[in-house]
Amino acid sequence: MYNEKVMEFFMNPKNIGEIENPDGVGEVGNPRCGDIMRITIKVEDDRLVDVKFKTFGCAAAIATSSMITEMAVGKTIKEALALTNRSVADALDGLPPIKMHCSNLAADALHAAIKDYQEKSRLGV
Amino acid sequence: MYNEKVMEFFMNPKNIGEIENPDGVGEVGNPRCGDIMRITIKVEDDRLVDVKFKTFGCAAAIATSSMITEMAVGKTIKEALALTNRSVADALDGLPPIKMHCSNLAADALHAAIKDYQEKSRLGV
Amino acid sequence: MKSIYLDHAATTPMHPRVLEAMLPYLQEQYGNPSSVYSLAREAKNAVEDARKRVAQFIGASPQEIIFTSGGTESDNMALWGVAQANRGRGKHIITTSIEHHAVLDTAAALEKEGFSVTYLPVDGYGQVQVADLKAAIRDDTILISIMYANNEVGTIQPIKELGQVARDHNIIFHTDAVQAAGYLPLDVDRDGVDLLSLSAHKLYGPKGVGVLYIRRGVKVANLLKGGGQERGRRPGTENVAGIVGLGEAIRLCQGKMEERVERLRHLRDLLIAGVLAKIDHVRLNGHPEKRLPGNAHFIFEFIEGESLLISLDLEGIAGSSGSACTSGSLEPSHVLLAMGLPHELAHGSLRLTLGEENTEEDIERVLQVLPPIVQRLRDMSPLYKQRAKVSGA
Amino acid sequence: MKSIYLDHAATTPMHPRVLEAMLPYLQEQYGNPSSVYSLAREAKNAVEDARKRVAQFIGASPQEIIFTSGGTESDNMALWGVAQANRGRGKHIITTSIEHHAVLDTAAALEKEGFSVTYLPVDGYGQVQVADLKAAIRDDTILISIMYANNEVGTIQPIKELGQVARDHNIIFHTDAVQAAGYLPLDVDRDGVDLLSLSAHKLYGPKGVGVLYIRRGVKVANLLKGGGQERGRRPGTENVAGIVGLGEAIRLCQGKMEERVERLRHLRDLLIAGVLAKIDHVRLNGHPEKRLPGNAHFIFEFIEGESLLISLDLEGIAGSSGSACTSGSLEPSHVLLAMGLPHELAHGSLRLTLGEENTEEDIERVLQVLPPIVQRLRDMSPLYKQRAKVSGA
Ligand SMILES: Cc1ncc(COP(=O)(O)O)c(C=O)c1O
Ligand SMILES: Cc1ncc(COP(=O)(O)O)c(C=O)c1O
Repeated sequence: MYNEKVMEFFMNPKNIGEIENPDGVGEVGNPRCGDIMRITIKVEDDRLVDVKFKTFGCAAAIATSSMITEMAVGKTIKEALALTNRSVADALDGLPPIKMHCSNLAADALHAAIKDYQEKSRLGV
Repeated sequence: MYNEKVMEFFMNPKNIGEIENPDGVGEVGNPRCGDIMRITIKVEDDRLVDVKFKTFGCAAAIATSSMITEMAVGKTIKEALALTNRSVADALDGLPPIKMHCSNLAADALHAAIKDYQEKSRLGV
Repeated sequence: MKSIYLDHAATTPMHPRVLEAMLPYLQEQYGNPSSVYSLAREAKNAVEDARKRVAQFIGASPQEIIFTSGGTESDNMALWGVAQANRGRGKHIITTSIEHHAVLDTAAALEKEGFSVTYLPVDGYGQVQVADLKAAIRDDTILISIMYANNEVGTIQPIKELGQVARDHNIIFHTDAVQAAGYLPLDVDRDGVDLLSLSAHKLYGPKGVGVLYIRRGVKVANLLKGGGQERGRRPGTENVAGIVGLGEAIRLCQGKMEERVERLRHLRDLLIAGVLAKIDHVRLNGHPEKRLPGNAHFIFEFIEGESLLISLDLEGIAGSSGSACTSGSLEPSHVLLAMGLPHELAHGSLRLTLGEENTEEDIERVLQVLPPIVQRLRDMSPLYKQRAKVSGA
Repeated sequence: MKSIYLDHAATTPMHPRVLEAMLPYLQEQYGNPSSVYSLAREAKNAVEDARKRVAQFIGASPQEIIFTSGGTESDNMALWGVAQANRGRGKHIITTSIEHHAVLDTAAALEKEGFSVTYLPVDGYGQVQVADLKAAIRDDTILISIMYANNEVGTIQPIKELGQVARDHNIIFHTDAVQAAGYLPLDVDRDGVDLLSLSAHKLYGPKGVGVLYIRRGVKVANLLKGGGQERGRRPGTENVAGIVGLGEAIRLCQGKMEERVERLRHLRDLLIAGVLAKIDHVRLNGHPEKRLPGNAHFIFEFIEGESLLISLDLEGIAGSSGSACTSGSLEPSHVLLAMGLPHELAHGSLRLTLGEENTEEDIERVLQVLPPIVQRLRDMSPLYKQRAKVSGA
């Protein structure tokens, strides 16, 4: 069902966990649909210096979560915002069609975390 | 499909042919239905002394024709009229259900021959 | 690594003797049973022997047995065929909310054709209440279809009582016995069953062969139209080898049913007890006693079923997160939802269904492998800490 | 006595390599293709490989191939499914009077549901006229279904021309290629075919497996309802071994099609020439050239087909008196009647259909055995002398 790269990221995901006192938190999905992703980020000088995830979901959801954290770390906010769900799937050499829409939310979660960070900064929290 | 007795009567039928100058001729069936039996009889002292058949039809039709000729020979007219399609089938140890109605006409053919004989006698032909 | 197959509710390995019985019909005995020559006769006899065997297995007579292409076709023919042939008498059908999709989707198609369908609810264990059935019956009810045992959670229905209600009201009663067959004694007269579906590949027979039992006198329209095979009720050249395999599979599982069931039940109870002891935040679904002897069905809170399955597969253990045919989809099981489970829990199910080849060692292995997998996935889950804290507090 | 099988149009022996290809899926590769674990994946891959092979065989793409339980189900699904899904566009269907019962009986069922069906006539050779098709088309025609080659008399239809007419009028075109497959090159694009039926057991594959090709974009309602197998178009656990067998059978017959066809044609021509030379009052039915390479179909005047068949069987020769499924019945063939034969002649038919195992010796043997049998039956026939005299006069 899944290709080797997806399986690798599912079995050995990087950046699991939650950053303590994160600069931004993004959570997407909902348990009714079978997928929840929670991404926490640390930002320094407009750059993502740490990105962690927690995911309730299928292998695709876990692999994409892990992949986005790897892709995002070190990127500027602007670069990170340019990451899409599609680019995550591509980086994993593709996902089964049925998983493309439903479990491929990692970029959304990252963007939500960035948005949260931006809101907080704007409010000067 | 057919039992051994039917097959025996189909493969080695007795009394095939047509009696020359018969005392009675009976023909039943019709080629549209796939079965025609023609029975010719010779009668002496109210007794069937010779019975022959010709049949266009399936193995059951041929076997029943042959059987009725064997059953009828030597019988009085009255005894012969008591023979039924059912008794022919029984004498053959049974026929496949689908053949019971359609190909089991031998007694009818015999009765038709007897009737022909009786008509002729009555008319003094 | 030895692989351990725990998905017998999805399909079973074929018994070697089933294959042996089939082989002649995949080789020299290739006759078309409808032909008249000797070769055909042997094929025909083989089909008729299988028919007798199936009839005897469920207490029917051979003329009441029709061979189909599987449980799905049998279920379709039962519902659609009864509906079409009896629509003059009424257009109401009763079934349950936990049927296999072969029944549910046929019922839905009939709704589009103007039939009205009542889907009976089930309790938390997945059981239909006799009182609910009684209450649902209307003057225009023509068919009741209730499965014998559920394919996901394994719950067994009180078929005899339900059948009695149908009989009291003179309503045609169909039961999908695809999962029950081979584990529970079937007797169409005792159970008041008018139509019954079976599928060979669930009982160590071949895939692509099924049975529909139709009680003599019950009107059922043909689903497929064509040649005169199966006494004019199911056209198409007979799958002779498959039918022979089905007959042999039934012969085999009839042989020592009690012994087999007892052994499975023992293994299953070991598995259930072990899982409940070793893992917390886990629940067993389905009825604690009235369940299929090989069925264990769990919910592991905070994690999702597919990732659990794939992790198990990497350890050589084959299980299911519900019915085989829904595991390609992302919908949570309609059975679990009907039993009242919230969506988030319904996503975390694991069905392990045992069979003939499984041993105590297999169970031990599962009990070793499963807890760390669950833990690993929970450690990744955003739901785990929050909830665990709450429930652990 | 060596037995000689001459009923390949009814069913074929399985090629040993087909069985070989199937065996793993009747043994250790028993996974349910819809599951997620490795075992299932191998089953799934095997099914997909077969699908690709079938697609390539008829010039389609794999997503357009659906596996069914046989030619009958494929034909039913084609007609019923197109009718249901396109009834909004019209309710007129065109087919022919010589189709297999799987088509004719489905058409008849649709007539009861309010569809109107035109049954095209055929000429004395069993061919449909393109002009007749054109004349039958109406504004509300939604489907044309014409078989590629006839199962009784072997006549091949001008499918490409007929398909072109359908295409010109933008009408969905189905062809039952159950008998043609393996003998005639199939190409759905060249032939303008939108749906095409196949059956494995007619081409040295297993019984109980078929194919329906559905061109992308053509709307066809599901015949069976249930699980999501076959991309949601044909539910039911896949008959994996059967599907693999079908794939292998297609691979084999694709290999050296021309050579095989040439050999069959040679044997068939020997048989036909011999019969016509050795027996009088006999006629060959079907088209003299546009006929299936293995098909020889005769009428022996004055005798009836079944008694001929049974006599041949006693000599170890298996033939047919028409289609296999009507030989249990007493009706004369609808195909022969449609070709204009009178009832009495239609009863006297003998179909001998050749296949891979047949040899020149087989033909010689038939040519030895058949004349005395015909003579014996004619000597018993009340029609023989009369007619023979007439025609001999
Ligand atoms: C309860 C039940 N009914 C029907 C079916 C369908 O049977 P099949 O896969 O043989 O079509 C299944 C299995 O898939 C089942 O578990
Ligand atoms: C032309 C034709 N169509 C359809 C069928 C039906 O195929 P099956 O027997 O596989 O259902 C047959 C053979 O019986 C056939 O010859």
